[in-house]
Amino acid sequence: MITSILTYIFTAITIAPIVYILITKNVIRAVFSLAFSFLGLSGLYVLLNAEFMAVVQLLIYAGGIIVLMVFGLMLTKTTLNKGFITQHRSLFFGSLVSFLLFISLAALAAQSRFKVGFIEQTGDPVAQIGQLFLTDFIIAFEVVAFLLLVALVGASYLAKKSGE
Amino acid sequence: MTDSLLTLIIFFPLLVTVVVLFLPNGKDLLIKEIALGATGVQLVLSVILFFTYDASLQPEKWSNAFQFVERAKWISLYLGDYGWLQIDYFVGIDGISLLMICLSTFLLFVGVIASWNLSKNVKGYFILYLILSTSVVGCFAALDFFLFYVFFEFMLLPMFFLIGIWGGPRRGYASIKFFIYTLVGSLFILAVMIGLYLSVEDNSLADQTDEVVHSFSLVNMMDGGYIADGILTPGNATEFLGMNIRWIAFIMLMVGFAIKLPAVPVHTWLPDAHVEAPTAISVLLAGLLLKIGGYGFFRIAYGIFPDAAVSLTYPIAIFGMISIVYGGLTAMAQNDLKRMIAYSSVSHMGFILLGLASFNVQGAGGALFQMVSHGFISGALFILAGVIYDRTGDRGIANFSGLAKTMPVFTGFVVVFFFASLGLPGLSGFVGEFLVFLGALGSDYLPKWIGIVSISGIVISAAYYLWALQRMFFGQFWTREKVWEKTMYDLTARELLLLIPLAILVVLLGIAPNIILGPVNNSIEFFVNQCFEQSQLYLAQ
Amino acid sequence: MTLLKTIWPLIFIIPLFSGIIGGLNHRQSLKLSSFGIAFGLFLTLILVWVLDEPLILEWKWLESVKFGFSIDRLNALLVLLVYLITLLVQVFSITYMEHDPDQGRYTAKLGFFAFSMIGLLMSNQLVTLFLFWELVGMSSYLLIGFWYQEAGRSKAARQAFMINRVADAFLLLGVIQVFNNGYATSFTETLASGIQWDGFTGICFIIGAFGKSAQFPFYGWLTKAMAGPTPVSALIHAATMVTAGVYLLVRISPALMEWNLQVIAIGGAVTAFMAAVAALTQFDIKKVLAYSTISQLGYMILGIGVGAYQASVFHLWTHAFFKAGLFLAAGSVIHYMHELDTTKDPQDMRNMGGLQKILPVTFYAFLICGLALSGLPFLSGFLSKEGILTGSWLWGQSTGNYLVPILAFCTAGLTAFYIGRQILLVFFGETSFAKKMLEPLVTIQAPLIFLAASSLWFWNAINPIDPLGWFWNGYLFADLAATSDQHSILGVLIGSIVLTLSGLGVAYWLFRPEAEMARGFKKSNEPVQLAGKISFHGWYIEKFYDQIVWLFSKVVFGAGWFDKKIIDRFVDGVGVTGVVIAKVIGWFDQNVVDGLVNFMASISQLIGRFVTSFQSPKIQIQIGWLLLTLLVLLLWFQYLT
Amino acid sequence: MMEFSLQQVIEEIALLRFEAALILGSLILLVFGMLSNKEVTYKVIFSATLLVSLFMVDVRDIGASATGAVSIDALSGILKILFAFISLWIVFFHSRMRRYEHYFLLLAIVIGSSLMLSANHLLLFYLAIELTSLSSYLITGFSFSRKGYEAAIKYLLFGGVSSAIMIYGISILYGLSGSLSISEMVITTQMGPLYHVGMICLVGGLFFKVGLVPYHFWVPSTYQEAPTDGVAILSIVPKIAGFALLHRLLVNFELLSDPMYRQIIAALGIATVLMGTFGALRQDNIKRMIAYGAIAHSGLVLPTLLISGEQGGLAFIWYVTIYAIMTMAIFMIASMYEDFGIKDVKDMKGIGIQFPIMGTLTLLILIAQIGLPPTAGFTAKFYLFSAIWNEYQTSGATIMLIYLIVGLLSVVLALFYYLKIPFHSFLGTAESPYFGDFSIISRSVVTIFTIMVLWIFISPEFLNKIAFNINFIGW
Amino acid sequence: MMEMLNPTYFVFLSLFIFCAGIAIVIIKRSAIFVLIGIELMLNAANLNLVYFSQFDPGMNGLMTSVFVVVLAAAEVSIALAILLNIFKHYKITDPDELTSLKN
Repeated sequence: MITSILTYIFTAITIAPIVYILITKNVIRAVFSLAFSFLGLSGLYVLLNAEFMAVVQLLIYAGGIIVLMVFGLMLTKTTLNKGFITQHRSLFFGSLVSFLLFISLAALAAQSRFKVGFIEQTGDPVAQIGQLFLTDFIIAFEVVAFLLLVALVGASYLAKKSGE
Repeated sequence: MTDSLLTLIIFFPLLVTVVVLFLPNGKDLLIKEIALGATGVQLVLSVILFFTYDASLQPEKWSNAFQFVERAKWISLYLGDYGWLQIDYFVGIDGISLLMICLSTFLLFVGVIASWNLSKNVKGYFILYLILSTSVVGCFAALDFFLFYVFFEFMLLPMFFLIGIWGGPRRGYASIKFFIYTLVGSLFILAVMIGLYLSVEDNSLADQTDEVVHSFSLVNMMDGGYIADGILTPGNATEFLGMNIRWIAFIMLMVGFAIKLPAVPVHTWLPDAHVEAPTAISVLLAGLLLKIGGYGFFRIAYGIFPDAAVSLTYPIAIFGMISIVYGGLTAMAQNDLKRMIAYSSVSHMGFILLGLASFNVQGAGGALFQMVSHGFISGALFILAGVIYDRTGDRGIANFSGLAKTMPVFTGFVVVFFFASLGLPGLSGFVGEFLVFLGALGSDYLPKWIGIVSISGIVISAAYYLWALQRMFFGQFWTREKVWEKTMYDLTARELLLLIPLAILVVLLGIAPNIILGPVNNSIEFFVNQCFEQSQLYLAQ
Repeated sequence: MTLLKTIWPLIFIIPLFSGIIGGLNHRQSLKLSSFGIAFGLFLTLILVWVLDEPLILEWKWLESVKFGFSIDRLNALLVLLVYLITLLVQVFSITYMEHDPDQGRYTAKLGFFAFSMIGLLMSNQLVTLFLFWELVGMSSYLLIGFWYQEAGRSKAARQAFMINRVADAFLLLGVIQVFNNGYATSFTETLASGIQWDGFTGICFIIGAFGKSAQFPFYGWLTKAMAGPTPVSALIHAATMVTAGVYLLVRISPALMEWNLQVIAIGGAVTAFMAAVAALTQFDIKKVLAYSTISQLGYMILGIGVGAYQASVFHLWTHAFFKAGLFLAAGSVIHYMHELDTTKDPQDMRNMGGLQKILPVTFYAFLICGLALSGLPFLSGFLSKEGILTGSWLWGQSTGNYLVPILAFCTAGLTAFYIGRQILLVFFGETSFAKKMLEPLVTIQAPLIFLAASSLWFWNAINPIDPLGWFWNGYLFADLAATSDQHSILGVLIGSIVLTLSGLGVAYWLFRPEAEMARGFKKSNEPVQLAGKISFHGWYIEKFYDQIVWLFSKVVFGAGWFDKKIIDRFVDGVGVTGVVIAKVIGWFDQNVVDGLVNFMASISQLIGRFVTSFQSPKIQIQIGWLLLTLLVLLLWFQYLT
Repeated sequence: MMEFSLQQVIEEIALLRFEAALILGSLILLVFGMLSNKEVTYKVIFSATLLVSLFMVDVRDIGASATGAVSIDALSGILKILFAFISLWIVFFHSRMRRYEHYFLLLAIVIGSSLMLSANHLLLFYLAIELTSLSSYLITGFSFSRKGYEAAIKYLLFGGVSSAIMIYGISILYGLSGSLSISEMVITTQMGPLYHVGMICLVGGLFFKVGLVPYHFWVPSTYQEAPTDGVAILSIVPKIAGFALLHRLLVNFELLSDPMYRQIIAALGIATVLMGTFGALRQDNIKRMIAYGAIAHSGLVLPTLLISGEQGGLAFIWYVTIYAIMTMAIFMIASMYEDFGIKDVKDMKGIGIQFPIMGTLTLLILIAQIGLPPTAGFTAKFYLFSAIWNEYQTSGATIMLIYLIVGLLSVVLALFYYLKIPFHSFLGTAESPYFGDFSIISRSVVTIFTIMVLWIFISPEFLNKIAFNINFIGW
Repeated sequence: MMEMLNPTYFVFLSLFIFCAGIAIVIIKRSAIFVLIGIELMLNAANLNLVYFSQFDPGMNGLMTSVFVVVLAAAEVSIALAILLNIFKHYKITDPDELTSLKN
């Protein structure tokens, strides 16, 4: 029961900022409301037995990506009087497409049967995750490491060029 | 030596091309000499071919009708449900291709001399030229449809550039037009080729005997090696637009080759291409490339679809007749000497259609002879037109008058070749026309009036040639631009060197046509008989 | 036989050689080649002498077509004639062409002509005949257009050749018919087989022969042929080439059907009459002779048609002499007219008159030959014409068709009249040229004298009124003499003499020097009344040709236009290719390079623009399209599964 | 919980030794890059890495790792060889002072692509695609021009959305099946229609990689603006890998047995061919035109995936090999013209006359691109069309016939846009002569490619053997 | 741990987030907004993965979502690096004003 209530609360925390982002034209506000949304999402993750993921969400998204975006905004701010206000375009087209997608996907989802069957969790999930990183997901782990290296090298090189 | 003689003839210029490719840019004269040598070797080899050809061979089937046969597996591919696909390097000649090859090598040799004055990008020119010579000869020798098609396509691009780069002021237009027309024609041929290869079976070279082997061998196609239910197998009742599929295929081939030939009404690329092409290329265009259309009729359209050919003699003959008369009439309306000659080619190529349509030995022999003779005559005519163009940069018939005064020798040659082209007996042009008329009027398949109307072609051709002669060469000496009067000198030694052999050949063939028709007579007879027998066989199915 | 086989090729080839040799040597070419021709003449005499059995030579030309010659008495004699006239003409030309820088070319062409003509006469196979037939036509073309720098002459040459070519096409058709119908393909075999050809084939041959022999409706070319040098006219367009048609018909007449022969007879008669009428009013000295030639050829053709081909051959023979004589004489007149006064047209009879005193030898030669033409007794022309008239009369009697004999007789009278007129107008009356000139060199005189002399009867027959008494008759037609009996009939004899005399008389009455018409002649113009106009314009045959040519040219330019505007565009307009070319035509002239881009753009205008319209440069629109497509796919799935 | 074993890890790494070698090489490159300033050093290490890794491939080494993350078949072995072989030629591009990062990223693309070939787990699949994508975005930006950055950001945004859609699809599939392993995922019809959504989204990610409609939007601008050697890699390696992976998906999920999928995929393929062909007609920029041509090529490779049996596999191997060779050649040529400052077709006037050999090589390569004899491009198209025709004959699906017709049409139209280049370069007249000359190395390399293209046409046995030696079971 | 929530609840929730991301990507003019949209789409996927991972003993979904987050970060960093350059050259960051690459 509590879980349900918490779920609804966190859902609200997630959805409300998203709706605000949809409406607002202010970029900086949108970025910060995105942080709130992520907060709600990590709450949901906790409810879904994914504490590790909730932490990651908070650390990387709220702590990393959002900050990165804010920095980006600062560095590319055009003019003061224009501020962080942006415009909407293809409003009708965009809403139509996304709305229709939502409707049709929802209709399909309602007919679908997902593979849900409760299983008993054994042991510490976080420890399990750590183990998985180095066993089943060792390849992915190494690949993502290399990927980050690539991103690092490339992005820094590009950024260096922009500084020149 | 004779084992690989054909291959040598075909690929020798290509070998030389590689040599030329690595020569430095400046050595124009050397390149010309090399090209001359290469085509000269080709010519000598083809003369050897001519004399070692066994004229007495009397084949019973197409499979033993060819000499100097070389065959090697090229591409062999397993296509699952379809069995094996087999492409061979398969060359060989019978009388028909023998003559065509000899004609080609001769004209290619002449063409090199004709382009001796060239100074713009000599290396590129001769590389293209040599590639062209390989593909032309290869086309005439190929007995594998795929190989034929490859050579056929291969011709397109060198020609495109030879016209497009070294041509006259409207070369871009002409080359594109040439390219597009020929390409469209070749697409028709491609479609039929694929249909044919799906419908035939040929196990002669295959290791796998338990599977169906589809091969592109023309010989097998001509001998009727069809599988039971192929799309183009005789007796297949598939209809399209109310016509049997074989008929459709034949018509597609006819259209494809008629564009190359060219026959009215798909001839309009020819005048433009001729007018814009440089002299030597005009010579080749008229002398060889058109003949590939005619050769295609012989070897492919008639050889493989005799049943359709027999049934469609009437329209083919009518198109031939229209080409003869209409081409002549349009030639008369031209103001450009080269254009006139080009249209006269259209007219003369009509004889090939008419001769083939008559479906007898005389007609076929006439068509073949016409191809050879037109090769020489039109070659010479384009060289002559090129002479004036060299001197003045103009070819307008109305821009000159009385050239006989300043250029008597030139005029003499013009008279000889004009008369040869208008079919004066004693010169080679007459023989082909005579045989074609003999065939057309004696044909069991054609009504007389087609032949009779076509005979008016000889009057029309006389009309435009003599009119041009009168306007350009007779009368008081006059040129539109005063400057030209000074540049009007008579033939140079090089031009004489070009024209005298051609003139000798034209006279020789006119007096004694049997020196070339004799050796190939068996082939022509066999061609006609085989077409006839097979058509009866196929039609019965 | 061995002798024959040795000299035959020589006879055949000598003219060609003498032509080539003559052609190489510029100044002396005519003289040199004359020796060659003389040698050939000598050989031909031997040939005629020794020839007994026909000699047939054949070899394979094509697999199914033979090439062959035969030499029998008829063509041996005609070859002799060709040699003889050629020699005379060459000798005559030595002076006539003295100042022409192109003498060498002239000689070469003459030699080439003689070669072709001899080949024609010797041909046995029809294909061979056609070959030389065309070569003769070509050499005639070259000789008519000898003075190519004068546009009118080269044009006349072309027209003459074209008219011939039309007829030749029919001849070719006839030859092909013979092949395809399985008839014998040589004269000797045709004669031996006795098979009759079908009428169509016969008509084709007849048209061919009519063309070469300048019969209606082809006779117009002969007047145009007068543009050539006058000796050439004498040789080709009077004595030899034009008789080729006659010769051909003589050869094939056994194979022709009855109605074919009627066509020949009527055609010949009509031509004879028409040409005689046309000759009445001409001003040009050569034109009179040209029409006269046409008329006489009509006689010969007529003779064949009525079955009197012996007489036709005889007339061919005699006509060759006196007409050549007339032409050479006219040539002499023209030559001296030209030397006397270069400003006036040397061929116009209105500028002449009284030349009798200035050119006495020419005058007498012309007189004798002219009277021979008119058919006065004791001259050769009378004899041969008598034979034809008799034949036509007998034919008229047997068929009941008197049109032919009536026309023939009328022509006889008209002939006498126009030649009388010509003689009177040219040689009698006052001369405007004061000085008297000696007639020059032997080269001019000798041929004239020879030809005039040979126009007397006794060279041909002892009996001056019996055409079958021709010396060569027995030689040529020994086997036929018994079957046909065409000795002259008294009525015909008297009738023709009366007509001739009255024709001459009327001519004298009208054109005697003191007569009104003779005096007014010098200032006369083209006739204005209808009959005169018809005559003067040669029955408007040239107008007729012009109409045809006009029509033809319309067709030609129509075709040219059609090709450029319709076919090119139509073909181009079919399919994708077409659009390409059509666009190319539009753009290329301005900008060759952009054309390619442009026409591609136009092909793909609809599709291409549609396609790339998705390719908005705006990234979000692109994403939108992507998502929209996915949406469509989803919906598709939703509804279809 | 899985049994942990070091042995497993080593085995897994052993299966990926090609990628491992490349990663190692790229790290060495990074190290040396910081030490050395000479481009030659980078090039040497780059090529050495590829060469060494070439020896790491063993076609006979087939199998899946114990964790199920990686699975290798003969096809992936062959394609890895092809990748390494083709990428080697990058060093012969004439370049203006490239930094080591450039080569490092090129290697990263190759690594990502070969990982794609080996991926059996959807996570690894996603990671491999993202690795390729991220390196591609970066390489696009490495042209350091205004338009280059513009192309890069567009590429990135488009790619971001595509990958987000793909991972969303993966998540749906995960929800439905409870597994992320391609070979283990069990699909049943009871799952309901959402399964199709997941599948479309997943396949869409690969469509993005190979540039098929509707994921083709990024191709023209990226190809136009990215550094040419980068595009050369980009247009060959990830694309071929994408097709191979797409094939694996289609086979494992048995999508091909569903006529609906066949139809949709074929329809999208036809749309791609048309889009590429008609789009190319309007282009003047050489690289953009080639880009549209590449889109059309993608559309032509697609049907081979729909054709099961040897014919399809053969056509695929042929087409991608020839495509790789001629595309590498055409971009090398494009970069050589770029050195002359030529970016537009219209700038090429008369260059073929001044440099006839170069012009001829260009022409031959373009003929191969069009698919005319005497080039291997013709053979490839020939096999392709034969296979399509056969498929039409056996299945009777009209869409295959349409595919065939559209394919032939694209050949005809390709003639027009590709031949614009030789048309201008030979038939046009230069306003002023071009200064300088093409570097001899680039010329020789292009010559080698041209000879390859001609030689394979004349003697196709070699490729046929390779194609036949692959076990086509499952194709 | 607690009672199972209806799976469609989370699926709908993630679907909403996903579609909202799409709407943002298409509608907003700023590049940052587009990035936000992409992040939302990724988070929608993550939510699904995490939710369904509960029923998977291998925890594949959870692991995947961790990697997705990492990748998202990498992507944003690259995007910003490029954006900085774009800003330097164009003085704008709105992607729909970048229209120099036309057909």
